[in-house]
Amino acid sequence: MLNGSILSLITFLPLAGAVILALLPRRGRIIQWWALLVSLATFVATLHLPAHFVYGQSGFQFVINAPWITHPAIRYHLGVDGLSMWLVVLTGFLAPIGVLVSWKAIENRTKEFYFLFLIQQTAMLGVFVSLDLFLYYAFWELTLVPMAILIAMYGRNKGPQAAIKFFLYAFIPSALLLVAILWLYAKTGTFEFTHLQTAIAAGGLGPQALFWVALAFLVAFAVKVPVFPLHGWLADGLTQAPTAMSMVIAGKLGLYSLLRFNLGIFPVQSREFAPWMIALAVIGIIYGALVALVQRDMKRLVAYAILSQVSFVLLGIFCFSITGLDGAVYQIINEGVSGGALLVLLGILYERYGTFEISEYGGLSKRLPHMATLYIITTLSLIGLPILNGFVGEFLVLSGSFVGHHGWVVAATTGVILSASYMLWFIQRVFFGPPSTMVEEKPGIDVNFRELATLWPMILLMVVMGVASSYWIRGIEEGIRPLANAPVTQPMAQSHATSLPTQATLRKGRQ
Amino acid sequence: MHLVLFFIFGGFCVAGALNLLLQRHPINSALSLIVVMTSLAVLYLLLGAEFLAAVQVIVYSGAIMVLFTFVIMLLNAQREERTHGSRAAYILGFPGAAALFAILAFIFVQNGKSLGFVDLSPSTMVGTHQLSEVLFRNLLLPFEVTSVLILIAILGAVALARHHEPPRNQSRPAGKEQR
Amino acid sequence: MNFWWFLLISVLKIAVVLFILLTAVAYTVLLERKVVGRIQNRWGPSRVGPFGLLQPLADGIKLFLKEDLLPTAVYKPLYILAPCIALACALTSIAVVPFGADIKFKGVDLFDIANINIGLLVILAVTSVGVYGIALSGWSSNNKYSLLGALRSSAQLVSYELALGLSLVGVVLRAGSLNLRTIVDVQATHGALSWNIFGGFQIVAFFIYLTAAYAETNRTPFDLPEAESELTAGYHTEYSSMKFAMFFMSEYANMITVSCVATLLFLGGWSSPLGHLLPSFGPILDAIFPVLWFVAKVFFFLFVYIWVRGTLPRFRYDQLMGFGWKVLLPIAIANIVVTSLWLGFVKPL
Amino acid sequence: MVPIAYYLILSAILFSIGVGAFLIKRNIITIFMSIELMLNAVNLSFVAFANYWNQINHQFSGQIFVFFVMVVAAAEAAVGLAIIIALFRARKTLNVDQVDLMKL
Amino acid sequence: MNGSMTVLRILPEIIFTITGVLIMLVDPVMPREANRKPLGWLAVFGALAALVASLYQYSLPDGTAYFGVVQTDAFSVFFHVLISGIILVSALVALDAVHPDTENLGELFALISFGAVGMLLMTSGVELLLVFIGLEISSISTYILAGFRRKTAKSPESAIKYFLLGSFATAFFLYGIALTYGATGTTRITDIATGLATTHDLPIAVVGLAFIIIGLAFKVSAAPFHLWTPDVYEGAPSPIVGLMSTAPKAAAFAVLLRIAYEAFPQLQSHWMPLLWIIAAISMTLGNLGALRQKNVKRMLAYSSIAHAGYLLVAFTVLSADGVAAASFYAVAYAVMNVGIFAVISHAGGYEDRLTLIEDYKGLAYRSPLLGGAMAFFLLSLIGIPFTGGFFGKFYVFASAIHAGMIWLAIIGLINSGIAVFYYLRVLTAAYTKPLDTSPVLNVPRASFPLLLALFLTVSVTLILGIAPDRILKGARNAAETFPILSSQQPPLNATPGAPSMAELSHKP
Repeated sequence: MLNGSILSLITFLPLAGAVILALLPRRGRIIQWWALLVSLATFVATLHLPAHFVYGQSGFQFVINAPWITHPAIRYHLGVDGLSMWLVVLTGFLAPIGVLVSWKAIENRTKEFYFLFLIQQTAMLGVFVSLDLFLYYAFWELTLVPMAILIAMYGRNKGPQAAIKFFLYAFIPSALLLVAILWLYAKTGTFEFTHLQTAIAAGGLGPQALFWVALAFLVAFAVKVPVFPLHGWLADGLTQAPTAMSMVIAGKLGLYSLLRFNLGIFPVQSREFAPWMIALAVIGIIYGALVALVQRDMKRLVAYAILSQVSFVLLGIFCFSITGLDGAVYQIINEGVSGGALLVLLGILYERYGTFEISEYGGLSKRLPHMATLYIITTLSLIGLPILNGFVGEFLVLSGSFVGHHGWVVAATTGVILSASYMLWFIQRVFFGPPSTMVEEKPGIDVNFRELATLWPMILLMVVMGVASSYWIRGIEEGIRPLANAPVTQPMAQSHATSLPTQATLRKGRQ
Repeated sequence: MHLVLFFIFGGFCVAGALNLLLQRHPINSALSLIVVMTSLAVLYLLLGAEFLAAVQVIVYSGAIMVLFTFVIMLLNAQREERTHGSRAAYILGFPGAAALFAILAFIFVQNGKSLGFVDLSPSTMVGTHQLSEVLFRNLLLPFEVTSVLILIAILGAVALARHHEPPRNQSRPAGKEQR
Repeated sequence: MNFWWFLLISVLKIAVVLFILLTAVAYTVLLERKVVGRIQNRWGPSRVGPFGLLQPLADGIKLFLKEDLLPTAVYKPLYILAPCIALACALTSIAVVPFGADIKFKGVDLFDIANINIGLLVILAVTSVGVYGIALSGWSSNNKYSLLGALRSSAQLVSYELALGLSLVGVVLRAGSLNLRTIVDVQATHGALSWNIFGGFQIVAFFIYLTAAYAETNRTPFDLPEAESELTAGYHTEYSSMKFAMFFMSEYANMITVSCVATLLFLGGWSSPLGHLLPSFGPILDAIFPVLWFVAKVFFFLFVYIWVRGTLPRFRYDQLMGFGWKVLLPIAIANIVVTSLWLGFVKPL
Repeated sequence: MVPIAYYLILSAILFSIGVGAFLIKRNIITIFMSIELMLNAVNLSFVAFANYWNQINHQFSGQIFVFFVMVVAAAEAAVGLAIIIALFRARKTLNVDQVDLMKL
Repeated sequence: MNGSMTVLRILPEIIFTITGVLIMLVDPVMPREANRKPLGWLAVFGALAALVASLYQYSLPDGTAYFGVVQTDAFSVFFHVLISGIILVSALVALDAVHPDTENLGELFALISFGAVGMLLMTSGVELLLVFIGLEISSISTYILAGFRRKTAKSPESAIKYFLLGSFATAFFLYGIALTYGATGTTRITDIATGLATTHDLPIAVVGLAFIIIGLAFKVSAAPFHLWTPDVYEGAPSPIVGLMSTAPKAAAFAVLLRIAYEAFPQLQSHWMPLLWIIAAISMTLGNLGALRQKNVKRMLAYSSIAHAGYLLVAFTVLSADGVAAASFYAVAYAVMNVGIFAVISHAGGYEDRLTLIEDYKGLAYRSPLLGGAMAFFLLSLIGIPFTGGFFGKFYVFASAIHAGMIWLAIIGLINSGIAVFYYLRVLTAAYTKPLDTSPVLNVPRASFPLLLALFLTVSVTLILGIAPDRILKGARNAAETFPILSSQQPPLNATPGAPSMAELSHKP
């Protein structure tokens, strides 16, 4: 009974909260508290999903399927599977953290901030749970708006430019995505994910046209990820955005969409793209790491680190092995948790010293030992130290992709090494060595209770995910199995026989 | 006979129109236009539309063009000077008009045969009675609606051309001083 | 109907009518001078010929022989064109005026130059074009008095033409035709009783028409365009000799046309006031009597013109415009409404 | 007998001249007059077509159209000239090239 | 013919006429110093009554009145409702934006009401004569309104440009009618199709149609006939721009639809490519033009050109879907445009205090409500989901793609991508911190009529974006009044489920 409406509840709880928030008075911290309450409630609601998820059952669960617009046939169709469930939970988890981290950072115009923040939550949750392509697209586009406005209004001095850049980068490929969606609809008469899968698997649509449609999907998602040559917005966007937004700006939305829709709807075409994507992924890993190495601004450093990280995920995705895909999804969650934690930490640091220049810092560990500890744990998680979550993901990705693509994987491994070097060097420069003049002058307070409350859950999660990964993996595997090549090493050549649907899609179609 | 009249007055029309185009002073253009309009009235007669011919003279020559000349005099419009913009207009205007004419003339010449000849037999003459029957029965609504149009025109012309009154709140203290 | 007969008779008719009209113009001038003289308690012209009857001739000769001045600053083409337009329009409109009974010779009407279905509209059309003569003369003279006079006259003409046209609608409604002969025929049944002014209940329209027509012809009390005291001579300040004479003639020709139209539309045209009370006097007299009736009625109107001029002072300009728009126009519209109601619900006489 | 096409071609000539004048003339009043010329050209073709259709099926609504066009033209003239007067008061010019506060 | 029914078919027009006449009668009776606001309220209530009357017209059976001159059917009533709604909101906006002391407020509202009569008649007229007169009524009243701000130099300039080019277009429209009449012998839209079937003079009809399209393209400011738009929008008073960029355009689009689909269905092969080209050029020129504008109103003018292009995309589709999409888009565009001009005219005032995009810096700080509304409408113009603009674009492009015109859809979508640039400039300006000298700090508090107007527009935009079903159904019913569309191909969604092979097999 609750299972039937839980997804609607999760998705629209933040929106309802936002509407009420708009009516609250701007007095004291009422607005912050309310936002926190709403986001916590949302998080609690998302926990319902793993609690009631039936493992071992393929297909979508917690489904709601009601007509929305009769003509064209758009349905209000929500549902999660193992792939999206954890992402929903992750989004719910990051929401209260986002509120807490903005607690002090956002002093003015709080109402507008939290209003948009909550709408952003709804949009992101909507992306993860929508199974109607149209509904999905609507949420997908909606994610851009609050993000752009928040970057413009609350970003650093160059906020507006960064916002425009971000918006345009994301919006224009989305237009192509819309064309593709509409074309699919025109040909098949449905927007529904599962129906589309069946229809395309059944053949009848020209392979030539499908190639272009799939490419449109791919480009739209790739920009949002971002994939290597399309990452132009990332550094600026991430640097300018307020912390709560930079936590969610990259990664999971695009990667999830790639997995769900590109691989889900166009299995054949995705395999055609795969060699290119793997190449781009590896280039991205190395390029991102190298560029991160020479950054002077912390946030830009993190931005390129994220580019490197998401490229890793990409590598996992496009090897089409179950292990690799497992690792990819796991890595998406890791990126959310660890990357998020790092950004929170940067935000905390910025609140104290007001700069992201690495060269201004030095020898902080003596003054702020707690903070240094947190930084180090997070960094270790990011560079993939065993028993922390990053290790599991990276390992799965590399081992999963190694089978088919030795050369590329070897190259990617250098990325792992590079990531260790830039992260550790960054820690070294900021926290160790002689204290810089700025650190001398400004006393700086160590982590306070609110910040601890923000960060400890994340640290805890890193450890738990590093140790008890199977708890997550079993759900994920359920979700990604249809996407993978069923026999782990299916020769690529076979998938070029376009008229024959792959086994995976056939299985989907029978449901 | 009719053909001769057509060529005479058609020639007047074209000459007047060209003169409108070529004259540099607005008043000359206005007079050429009056010539065109009056000649058109004669052509209407040749087409069996006597009522329209009279109305053409009354409305166009007698009212609209009077307004034009009136405004030209009121504003003391001068010869138009050649400006930078006019050269561009020549480049655009002549070919545009010529192309337009070419298209129209082409289709009319092509379909000229099927259109036949002007017929002025009594059965095809349109008298005021026949006109009014159509006008006040079949087209009653458009006719009534023109009243709204005219109302708007009056309202707008008055609103636009009226001199500015001094703002009301300023005129009040002045009145007090006089008292 | 033989074409050549038609041509011959038409040319003859035109010649005769033009001659009579121009003579009438000349003698209306004399009449005006005489009557106004008497109203102002003086003699008027009395030296040239018996009772000054040759005065118009003398005036004509004088104007014709005077030097034709062409001021340097004028815009020549229009300056010359303007009086021609004025006179031409004034003379043209008489072409559709029927001045006698419907008698044909060899299939051609004798007592009008052209009998057309929309005669009334033609008169309106031609008079409405006449304004250009005044407007252009004022503008081309390049003189501020002239320009002001011309502006005044165009504004005045446009404003009063509306009331004038509307005042005629009642008449047209009653006759159901725009043909002047039909309009007269409708009024001819019971003599004066069925004249539009009485039997047609168009007395209001009649006065509107008269007022508006006075304004149309720029006559007192609406002679603002040439108000001597403020604008020297208005639009024809710069004109002299024959060109001036043309304006002069056009003004009086217009007066005559207006009188003819008033006669036709309101006073039953050539029909006798006694209607069928008068017996028929044989074909020739039956043809001549209507013409006499017509001339008598026109003369009456001309006299009224002069009478009014001798009696009433001039309007102020804003009064004139206000009167036209705020008084005459509403009354004319009301008249149309009442007339159509009356025609619709009460049997017309 | 005059072919109807002659009238139509005449109207096309007038219309084209009107269009040309609209594009070429620089004085606003003259430009407006060229629009009137275009309307007159249209009227001529209406009347010519009315004659044609009157021969065929006694249908002459073209003439009535002309009547309405005249009414509309009168209304347009009143408004247009009022606008011109307002413009002249504001700008003291009638040249379109000088009416350029706003550039395209 | 039932007498009362006859009147009911033009009921909204009658209401607007009466409103206008009432305003004109009351205006001179009021003392000179009196506040003219009540006249505005009179117009508002008149528009409201007309809106109700238009909605009521849905209950009438389809049919004609006045000897077949007007026709009320789902199509005309749809546009009646739209136009009455626009007038209602515009009157509300004008109520406070125009200073009651300085301007001829009574005349303004009378003109708005009378203009509405013309627009309504354009949508319901099936006699070209009536359409022409309606067009002239709406055009002339907007010419006058454009020049209403006589104290500035720009307003008469915009009026004269609008007037000259508009009359020029009218002449073309009229010539088109004349040629059509010549070729078919009728000016009744419903009879033209039969006339075309038997005509000997098809080329004349083709040229006539081309001229009609040119004339109407001017009126809807589609490129390359758009040159007047930016100047007119810049110079005209803002509350009026909101009106004249929507209502007359919607009416002109209705006429275009009716003429194209009801009168000239046989000539599809001729007008389709023409409209295709116009649509493509309009979108492109409109968006490129908007990119380099600094003035907000000019920018919106170019954007309206682009939107006309999007709308024309749906025209070329030749199906009930396309017409429905066009009608729907007209509604969406009208609502958001009226809304954004409500914000602009309140922020900038009648005197246009805020002209440049920069001037809007900090609007959201000065007045979160206005800033938020502006952002919302801009997002809708961009086409962000859950706004009317999104569904408008969606339906337009969906129908285009369904009809196999993928290139046009791609051009359109690339354009809507470009459009984001300039909309975002305004949006970011509104959300950047104002300087102490920013003119935006003088923006007055939102007044009650404005709040009402914003509430109406925002909620309708949201309804269009979240639950467009009813309105789309209305648009679809409207589309199906055209005989050639009524029994065409089955709707897009044959069955919500796996499509049959037969359906899949018909490829482009």
